[in-house]
Parts: sequence; C-alpha cells; structure tokens
Amino acid sequence: MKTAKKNTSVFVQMYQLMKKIRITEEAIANRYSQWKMRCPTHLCSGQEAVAAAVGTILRKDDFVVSMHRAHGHYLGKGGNLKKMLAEIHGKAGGCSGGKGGSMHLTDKSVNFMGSTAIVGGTIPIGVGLGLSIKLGKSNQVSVVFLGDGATEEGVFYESVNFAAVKKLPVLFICENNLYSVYSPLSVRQPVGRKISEMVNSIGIESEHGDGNNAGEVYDKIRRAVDAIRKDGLPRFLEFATYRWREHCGPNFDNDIGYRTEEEFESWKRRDPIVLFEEKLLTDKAISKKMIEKIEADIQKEVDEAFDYAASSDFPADADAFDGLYKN
Amino acid sequence: MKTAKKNTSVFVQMYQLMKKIRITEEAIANRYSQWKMRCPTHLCSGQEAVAAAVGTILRKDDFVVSMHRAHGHYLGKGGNLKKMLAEIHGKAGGCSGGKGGSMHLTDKSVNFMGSTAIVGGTIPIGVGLGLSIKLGKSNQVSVVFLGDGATEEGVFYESVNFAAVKKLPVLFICENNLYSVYSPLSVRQPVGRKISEMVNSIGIESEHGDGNNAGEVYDKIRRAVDAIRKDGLPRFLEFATYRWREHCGPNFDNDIGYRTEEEFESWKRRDPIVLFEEKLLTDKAISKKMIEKIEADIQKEVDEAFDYAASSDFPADADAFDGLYKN
Amino acid sequence: MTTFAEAITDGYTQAMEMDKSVICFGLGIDDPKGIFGTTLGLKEKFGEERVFDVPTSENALTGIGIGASLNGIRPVMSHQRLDFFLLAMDQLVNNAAKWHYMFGSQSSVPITIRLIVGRGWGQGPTHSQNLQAWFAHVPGLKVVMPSMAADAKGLLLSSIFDDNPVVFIEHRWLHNLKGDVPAGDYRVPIGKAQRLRKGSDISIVAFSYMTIEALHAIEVLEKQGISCDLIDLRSISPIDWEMIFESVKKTGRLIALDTGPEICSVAGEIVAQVSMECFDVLKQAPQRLALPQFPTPTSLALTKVFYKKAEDIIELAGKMLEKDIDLKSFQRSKDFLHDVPGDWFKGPF
Amino acid sequence: MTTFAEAITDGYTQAMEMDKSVICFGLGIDDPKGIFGTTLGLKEKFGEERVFDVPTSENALTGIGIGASLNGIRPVMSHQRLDFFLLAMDQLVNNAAKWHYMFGSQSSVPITIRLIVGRGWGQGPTHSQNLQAWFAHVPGLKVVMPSMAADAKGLLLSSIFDDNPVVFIEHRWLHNLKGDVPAGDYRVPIGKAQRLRKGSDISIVAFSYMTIEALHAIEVLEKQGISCDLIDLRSISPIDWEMIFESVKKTGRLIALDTGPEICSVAGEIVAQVSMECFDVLKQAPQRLALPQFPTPTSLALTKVFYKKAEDIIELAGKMLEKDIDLKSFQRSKDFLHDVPGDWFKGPF
Ligand SMILES: Cc1ncc(C[n+]2csc(CCOP(=O)(O)OP(=O)(O)O)c2C)c(N)n1
Ligand SMILES: Cc1ncc(C[n+]2csc(CCOP(=O)(O)OP(=O)(O)O)c2C)c(N)n1
Ligand SMILES: [Mg+2]
Ligand SMILES: [Mg+2]
Repeated sequence: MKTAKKNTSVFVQMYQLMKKIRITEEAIANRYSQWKMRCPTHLCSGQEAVAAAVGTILRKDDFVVSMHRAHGHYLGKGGNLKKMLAEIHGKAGGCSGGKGGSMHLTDKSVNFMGSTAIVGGTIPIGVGLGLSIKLGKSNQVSVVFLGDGATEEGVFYESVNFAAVKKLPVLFICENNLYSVYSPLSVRQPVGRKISEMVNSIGIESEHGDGNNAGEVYDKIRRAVDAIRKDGLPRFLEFATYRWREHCGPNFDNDIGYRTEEEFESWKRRDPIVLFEEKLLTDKAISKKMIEKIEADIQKEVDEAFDYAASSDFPADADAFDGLYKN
Repeated sequence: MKTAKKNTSVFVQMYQLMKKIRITEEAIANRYSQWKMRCPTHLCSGQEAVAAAVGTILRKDDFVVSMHRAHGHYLGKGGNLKKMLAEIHGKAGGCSGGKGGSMHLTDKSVNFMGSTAIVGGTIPIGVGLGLSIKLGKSNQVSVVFLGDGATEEGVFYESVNFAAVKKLPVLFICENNLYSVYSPLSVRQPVGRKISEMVNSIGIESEHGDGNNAGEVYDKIRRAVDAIRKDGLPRFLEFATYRWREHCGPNFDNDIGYRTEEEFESWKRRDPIVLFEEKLLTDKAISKKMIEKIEADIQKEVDEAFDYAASSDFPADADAFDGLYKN
Repeated sequence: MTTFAEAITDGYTQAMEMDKSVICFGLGIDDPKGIFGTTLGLKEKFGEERVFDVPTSENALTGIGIGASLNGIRPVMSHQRLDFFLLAMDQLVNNAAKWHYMFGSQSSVPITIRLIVGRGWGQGPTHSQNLQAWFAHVPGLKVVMPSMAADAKGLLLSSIFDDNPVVFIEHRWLHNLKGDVPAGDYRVPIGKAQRLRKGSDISIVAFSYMTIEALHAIEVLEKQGISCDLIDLRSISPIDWEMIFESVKKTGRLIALDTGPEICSVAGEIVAQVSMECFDVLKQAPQRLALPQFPTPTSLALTKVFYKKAEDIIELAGKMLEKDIDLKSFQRSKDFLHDVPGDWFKGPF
Repeated sequence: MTTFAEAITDGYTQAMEMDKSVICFGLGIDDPKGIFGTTLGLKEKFGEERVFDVPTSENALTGIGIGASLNGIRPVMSHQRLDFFLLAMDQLVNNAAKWHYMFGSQSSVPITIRLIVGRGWGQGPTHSQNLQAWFAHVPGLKVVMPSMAADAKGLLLSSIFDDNPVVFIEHRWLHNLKGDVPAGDYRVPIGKAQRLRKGSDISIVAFSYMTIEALHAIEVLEKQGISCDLIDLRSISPIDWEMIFESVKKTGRLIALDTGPEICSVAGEIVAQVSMECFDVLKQAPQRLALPQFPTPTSLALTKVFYKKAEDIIELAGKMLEKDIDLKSFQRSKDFLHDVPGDWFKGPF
C-alpha cells in the first residue's frame, strides 16, 4: 500500500513531465513557421513516456547524454525550459549560449551533459561518464538515450562491448520509433532482429518494453536503475514508441508516403499521455480538475519561456570568436 | 563410400596446403634475421587448418579478403608463392610490386582480392564483393578472414548487419587465437562472450568449431559454402586456434610473459598438421612415404621461391612515383 | 534552365542508363525528399537493386562500396552532410585512396562519394563543416566541388566513370541555382578549372559556393574599375595549377577563396604554390579569404559575422588596389536573412 | 641523458603522481613492450584502474575518453600508429574539438591523444601516415609534435594538464634519441617554438623528425658558409607565428619542412602565411620540403627516394643561396640502411 502511494505521487510527477514535454513540443511546432527558431529541430511528441520516466527516476547527480531528438530528455532531466527555448531561438541566454541550437543542448546544473547531432555520437560519451563514475566510486548512473537508427552505428556496438568488459554503471535506453528519418527498419536491420536480444548476446542484460505504456516504462527503468546502483553493471532497455511529427521540423507528414495514415493513427490512439491519464484517473491518483490545473500551469510556464526566448538578446558579434579553447 | 573417397583426396590436397603454409612460414622465420625481409611480418604457424580448408573448398572465382596475418590465406587460395616471397623482400616481381609488403598481398589470378593491415579494414570490402556477386547473379562466394580482435571494431558489426539485411553470399571466418597482439580476450570482450552466438543474434547463421581439427574445419566450411551457394545467405564461422610465434616477427615469445609456456605447449600438442597427419595415416589416406615426398616437394618449391625472391630485382626509383591513379 | 539539384539527377540518370554497373546508395536516397531533390525518381526508373537505402553505418558502407567496385561495380554513395562522413575516414583513406598504389596498380576503386555541405538555418557545428582540405591532402583521392549546374552534371558523370575514388562535394546553397545544362553524356574533365571572368588587375581563385559570392563581388569591382580574373577551380584535387599561374602571371595579384577554415586550407595551398611559383611576378602579398578558425556557431546572430561574403571580397580587393570602394552600390536582396541562400530555403535542414 | 621514450614515461609518471584524475589507456599499454617502451611499469606503479588495456575500438574509446573527461578525469590515450586513429575522426572532430565552443564554454574536454607515426622497415602505406595537417586544420584541437626528449616530457605534461583536447604526435624514429630531460614537473608551453640554431641567411622551420634532418643539414651548411636559423615548432596548433615571422624578417628566406604529404600541409601553411605577412622582406620565393603526394611504398628500394632527408635540405639551401655545395663532406653512417633510424631498430614494427 505504501509503495502504491509512493508510486502514485511519482506517477503524477511523471505525468506532469510528460505534459510539459508535449506542451512544449507542440508550442514549438505551432510557432516554428514564424521563422524565429532557425535551426534543425526534432520534436518528440508521442515519445514522452521514456523521457519523463528517466527524469522521474534519476537523481540530479546522475548523468544523461542524448541525441538530436533531445528536448524531452533535457526537460525530463530537469533542464531549464527558458534556456532551452532561448537556445532554439539562437539567443545569448540559451543553454549553449546560442552556439548549439536545438541539436546541442546542455544543462550542467542537472547533469544533462549534452546532446549532439551525429547519430550515435554521444553513446561512448555516456560510457565514458560511466567510467568516471566507477573511478570516482560514487554510485551515480549514466544514462544514454539513443534511437533505433543509432544501433546501426559501429560505435554503438563498441560502446556496449566496452561497458560490458569494464562493468560500468551505464543505462542504455533505445527508443525504437521504427524510423530513421524516413527509412523503415526493414531496410536497415535484418527481419526478426530484436535489438534487446542482440544486446544481451553482446554482453549486457537487456529488456524490451512498450514505450507508450508509462507505467511499464516507469517500472522497467526503475528496476534497471536500482540494479545498476546496486551492482554497478550496465543495462540496456529498448522501448517501442512512435514519433508523431515529421523527422525534423514542425509538420505532420503522413501524406508524403513513407508511412501510412493508418499506422500513424493506430499509434496515436495509443497516445502515452492519454493512456496514462486514463490509468491515473481510474486509479484515482489524479482528478480531471488536477489535470486542468497541471495543463494551465504548464501552458503558462511555456508561454512565459517563449516570451523570455523571444525577447532576450542575441549574442554579440564577438561571441562568435570566443570560446575556442578553455583557458 | 564414394564421398569418403572424394573426401580422402581433398583431405590430402588440404594436408598439402597446410604443409605448404607451415613450411613457408617456418622458412620465413628462419631467414628473417638476415634482415632481407624488411617489413612487419605476421606468421600463422599453428593456424594452418582454416586457411587450407578454405583454399581446398573454394572455387578459383570465389573471392577472398584477409588481414595482416594473411600468408596462409593467400597460399591457401592458390596465391603465387614466388610472388609472395618477392613481395616480402620488397622486389619488383612481388605480388604488389613491392608497394605492399607482407601486410598487403593480392593475387587477382585466383581472386585473392587483398589483405590489409588495419584491423577490420577488409571486412566491409568482402561484404561489398558479396554485393557485387548478388548484383551479377553469379553463384560465387565471398570469404572474409578476420581475427578475434577484429570483432571488436564497429565496422565488423556494421558489415555483418549489412550482409544480413541485404542477404549477401558472404562467409565470415573468424580465427579466434585468443590474443590481439599481447592482449588476452579478457581485457577486450566480456566474460562468457561467444562470438558465434553474438553474431547469430545480430542476424547471421553462425557456428563454432575446433580450428585445429582439420577434418572438422573442412566439414563446417564445406557445409557453409554449399549452403551459401544454394540460398545466397551469409554465414559466420568461428574457429578456436592458436598462433605459435610472436604476434609480429619471427620469434617465439612465451618468455616475455603475456602467455604461459604451458598454454603454448598444450596447443602445440594439438598441432593441426600432426593431428591431421595421424588421422590420414589411420584412415590410410596417406602413407609415410607420401608424406616424405610431399614435404620434400614443398621444401624444394619454397627454397626455389626464396631464391627467386632474393635474386630478383628491386623496383626502379621511378616506381615510387607511379600508380597513384589508374589512368 | 535547370537547377543544380536537377543537374545531379540528370547526371545519375545518364550514367545509369549508359552503364548497368552504376549503382547508388545512401541514407534516404529513395525517400520522399530524395536527398534535397537530387535522387528523385531514380529508384522508380532503375529499380531497387541499383538504388537503395541503407543502415546508418557510414564506415562499413564505404568499404562495401570499395569492395563492390573491385568487381566491376561503379557505386555512387551519398551523405546528406559531410560531417557524418567523418565516421568513414578509415575506409576512405586507408583503403580507397591507397588500393591502386599499394597493390601495384593491379586493382582500382572506381567509387564516387557525394558529400553535402550545410550552411545557414542554424546548421551549426556538426552540420556545416567544409573539410575539403582533408581530402585534397590525401594522395590517391580526387576531389571535385562544382559551383555551376552544368559542372555538377559534367563532373558527376566524370566522377562516376573515373577509375579512381572521387569525393564529390556539393554545397547546400547551390542546389537551387539554375543554369543551362547540356543534355546527354556531358562530361567536364576532372582537374580542369574554368575561367568565369576575364580581367587584368587581380586573380580571384574560388570554388563551390564562394564562386557565387565572387561573381557578386566582381560585378561591383568591375563597376569601380577593378578588372578581375575569376577562376572557378571545379576540381580541388588535382588542381589546375596551370590556369592559376597563368592568371597570376598576368595580374600579379591573388585572392584565394575557400569555404573552409583557413589553416592548412585549399586556399592556403594556392597562396603557397603561387608564392613559390610566381614569386617574381607578384606585385604584392597574395591573400586568402576563408572561414575563421572556429567551429560554426548556430545562432542567426553569430553566423552573420562568421561567414565570408561578397562584401569581404570587395573590401579586400579594394584595399589591395588602394581604391576606396563605395559598398552602398552593392545591395543584397532584402527579402531574406543572411542565413538562407534565398527565400526558397526555410530549413529545417 | 634520457631517451625520448623514457622521457615520455617520465612525463606520465610525473602527471599521474601529481594528479589522481590522470588515467591512461590504449591497446597494449601494459603489455611487455609497453608501447615502444614509453609506458613500461606504469600499471605496476599506478594500478590497473588507472592504466589499462582496451578492445580494438578506436572510435568508441575516443568518445569514452571524452565522456570521462567531462567528469574531471584527464585521460591519456595512445595509438601505436596514427593510421589506426583514422577510425576515430568522428569523436575527435565532431565531439572533442567542438565541445567547449558548441556548449557555450561550459564544459571542456581535457584529453590527450598520443599518436605514433611509423617510418622505415617497410611500414608502408598504412603504418606510416603523417596526417598532422588534418588536426591542425580542425578548430578546437591543439597539436604538438616534439622532436627532443625534453620537449617530449614537457609537452606531455602540458598536454595532460591542458583543459583542451591535445593531439600528441610522436615519430617512431625519435624514440631512441637521447637528451637531457629536466626532472620533476617540467612543462613546455603549447604554442611556443624553440630556436635551435641562430643564423642570418635562411630560416628553416621544422618539427618532429625533420628537425633532426635539419640539424644534420645545418652542420654541413654552416661549414659551407650558409648561416641558418632553425626553428623547431614543437606545437603545430597553435603555431608560434611570431618566432617564424621574426626569423624570416631577419633572413628573408624560408624553407619549411614537413613529415607529411605536401598539398595542404603544415609546411604549406607556413609558406602561405610567411608570403602573406612577410612579403616585403622576402628576398626570394619561399620553399618547402615535404613528402611527395603518394602513399608510402613498402619496399626498401622505394622508400629511399620517397623520404626527404638532410641532403635534400642542403641541396635546396645551396640552390637558394646560389652556392655549389660539396655533398661529399656529408657522410651518414654506413652502419645501417636508410630505412632504419639506427642499428638499434630491427623491425618488425
Ligand atoms: C552519423 C550520422 N549519419 C546520419 C545522420 C542523419 N540523421 C539525422 S537523425 C537520423 C535518424 C536517426 O534515427 P534514430 O536513431 O532512430 O533516431 P530518431 O530520429 O528516430 O529519433 C539520421 C540518419 C546523422 N545525423 N549522423
Ligand atoms: C585499427 C587498428 N588498430 C590496431 C592495430 C594494431 N594491430 C595490429 S594486428 C592487431 C591484432 C589483431 O588481433 P586479431 O584480429 O585477433 O588478429 P591476430 O593478430 O590474432 O591474428 C592489432 C591490434 C591495427 N593494425 N589496426
Ligand atoms: Mg528512430
Ligand atoms: Mg587474435
């Protein structure tokens, strides 16, 4: 009963995070065509559960690295929303000082160590953070977010192998959303491939889960993180999920032909937020009123963050020629 | 009975190849300290069975690519011995015109397409040859030789994945000799890793075998090649074996401390040539006299090849500045 | 009039019609966008055996192209950003570039690798690198960087049918530029530059997108009485030294332009060779305009000062010839911001 | 007197004693050969947590070093050949070089990457590449190439404690050269060159192994009345331009030496910048001596004509100063062939 209570309150927290990610992403989508956010932007609407669960479960001093589609991971980990939107707007107050844009986010105050835009590029970085944890004998965890496409890069395999050989406290989380840009899994991976089973045989305990079932996502990640904190060994989790909007940019793109409207609709019917909301309502963990309030609060926060981003200053010209080296 | 006969004669052929490889390698080792062979040279004494089996089974038009330790693979495939030794001596008549040395061998007359010195570097090349076979709709097979160390390179994983996705007629053969230079498997791969099982889960039908049991090696490769010719799908074979001499160079090196004398001796007791000889004698496939004759013939051939290599001309100075591009 | 992107499609089509051994692959090659419109319709025309999408495995795929090429295939590989191709340097440099030489001229590697260089719309540090100097530095590669639609087609065909590895670099801002493109099997020789403007005061050596900026600059400079020789290199390995030296011997002055960072750049190599070979005719110190030695920033505000443009060329040429140039006579379109090549470009990448 | 290799071990030891956050890893780092003797005894001294062997996974390992460095570790990574490190260009260039800049100067990547350049004994096309120009071209990296034992130690310590990624390139032929090496925490600043010979007729700018050849050459040249300024760069990114320009302003003549292929080389960059900055004082065309634009051949016979050596420097300097130089006065040791640095070197790699 106690654990259930505890879960109830973390579930609400997780739900709030999911909402925050969704509302932020949709707000970006709605405003993108004002052409004020001038950088490649990969939205994660539809994939919020995993990011929010990780954020709910991790400690502040745990490390996270991520990829091009990082807004959710950044916000989940507690990254500063204003600074993220300022960054996407290219402003001096952005989390990377305007140097990075949507694809290069960081918030060191919550150990969100960085997201980058080369597929697979941060996987070994997260493993290296795991190595540093082991050397420092702290019991932090290093989480690496990656997509199904990233598992095709050799560096993924090399990183998993090293984490296994060296027994590093790394949690790899693969959000398998079936596509890499517009390419379906069938042209990229053998028929019948189970990513999690493959990783098992490379040498890391792995599991597969439904990425749109927030409760299941929470449980699987919770167990993995607890296990890593206990034995220091790496874990790998694969979650099936789906991105709603186009690969890069603000639009829906079911019309262009690489995926079907039916496929999209079937996933949309399994909206992780709606499903979780239903569950929380059924469980009486939350009420309609609470939901309305949560939504209103977040909407306000997001609007304010956009105001901040839009109204704050661009970096000075000289900033372009600053920061090559740390002195 | 008929198959047995047939096997008998191919076994003798395979035995001869093993002998040829061993006698050549040992002759190189014996003469290396005359400092006439001035290039990094990786000998394969102790590992002859796999190279010889592949050579016995493949057709001339099948492709082979290999790595730094390639003498056996080259000779097994029917590569020209004189040209190989001339190459190691840096002579104009060498198989690569003196440009490549021991680590860069080729004999296009038997479709030995190339061996190179970057670990893992030829693995995708062999897969590409497989792709060309599929496009040409011939029923050739492309064989890729690699070591246990090479399986740690990301390009290995990427290449296996692609061969599986595209269903290419590629046979990967991993000679697992427990070491990469002086590094044991334990610092490079997770405890309990079975390379062949891992490759299975990546998506290629795989098997493991005793690389010092020539008969077993023959059978496994025979079945794999036949299967590939039939269905065009890739296969992976891992063979346990052991290199007798130092990683690079002519000497024994059990004294320097990275492996034990006992380990070496236990493998030497399982000399693939001696074991095969015993089997063939027991089976009456061969007689002591035949063996003597085989040895004498090969010794003569090797001596002649060394004479050729030693006495033939160095390339002209101008050759250094020729061949940058094909015109 | 054909766009640069269409000229590329035309080049592919021509090559694939002429020779069954030409195949092409790359991430997204057959997707609805067709690599910025350059590969649209190829799969429909030539089938999925010859035109196919691939896993995200840049290094292996380069090796796979090399391997196929050893058996008579002519693969054309594509990467939507040059930056991604950094994963494949081993296969490019250790295998493709050396194969012919190190195996005693017995085999060659007739592959073509298309790399697209991003710019603007916040491409930032990892989506806009110009590393052509790396490729030019490596013996055994050929490297082309067309700026005109016709050259895009002509050089693509020459690259595909060249028996050596060719790195074919396209600047994203050129894809929509239009030009007359000859039909049929049109080839532009690799290693030959083209003189786009004839003049006597100063030699401007450019390639890729900087050729466009140079053309804008020269319009202004000519009006102010500065007569420019403009050489569009087209190939940066090998480089057409003859045309460069001949031009400098005439003008005695050099500005070398580059789309990449300046240290150890192609423009630097041109300055160096001109200094070594044409020292006695140089009237003053040769000059180069290249990118500052910094990663590319993302913010709209920062890219404005980061990139070199026509105004910088005008200013430098004016300084060299000691003329005060009225830059007011130069008006770029105000219809779009500096971080896009035109109003057709709305990101997101 | 200490060898260059021992000086490296000394540098490691000093750094690891001073700072527990220094770790080192690389293929064979703890094996019986200890990376050409440069890491012998480190594991015994500092334990296997801080000194460890690794899988053959160059790209991931570079990223792993970067990741560890983001949390306060100072990793020193080693590669027995530069050629192998081509597999890691993505992590080096897309991550290490850019991390500090692209994240708004909030994090930095204090890693050191040792790369060993092979030569001789048939190292051939894939075991002897000199790609320092690549690293110098990339904004955000520092690159050092010591030639003297003391600098090897001093620059290794500076590299390890620098807060930025440093590529530390060692030429295999330097490992056995001896010199006096200061004890203790001896640092040589990155970016500062050293004048090894003072002279007035010609400036010779060298680095790494070419400094040794230059020293041999200068002995002969001085005897023939040609007075040489020899600058050993030590760092090639950043380069000590001040010392170079100052020297050329004095001599009016330049020979830039390089261990790598000439096109887009570091020597080319030096020729370019000297031409741009010192044009008015140059008495004649600046020159460079670098490797021919070919892969390295393997045969003993072919490397003889492939590499540039003291004789080539002597000849070029003589030509520039219009002196007939009697090369007979220059006798290299006959005790060993040209493809080894001395009789201590017997391959096999
Ligand atoms: C090395 C590299 N190759 C290609 C790309 C182009 N690219 C950008 S995002 C992406 C898709 C990656 O798919 P996945 O890992 O599944 O992530 P998702 O976009 O589905 O979230 C690709 C191929 C890149 N950025 N880096
Ligand atoms: C990319 C790369 N990294 C490192 C090396 C150095 N090296 C040469 S051979 C070798 C061992 C490879 O081991 P394995 O693949 O098992 O082959 P074996 O030597 O045992 O036959 C290594 C690490 C190399 N040549 N290339
Ligand atoms: Mg995906
Ligand atoms: Mg091995």
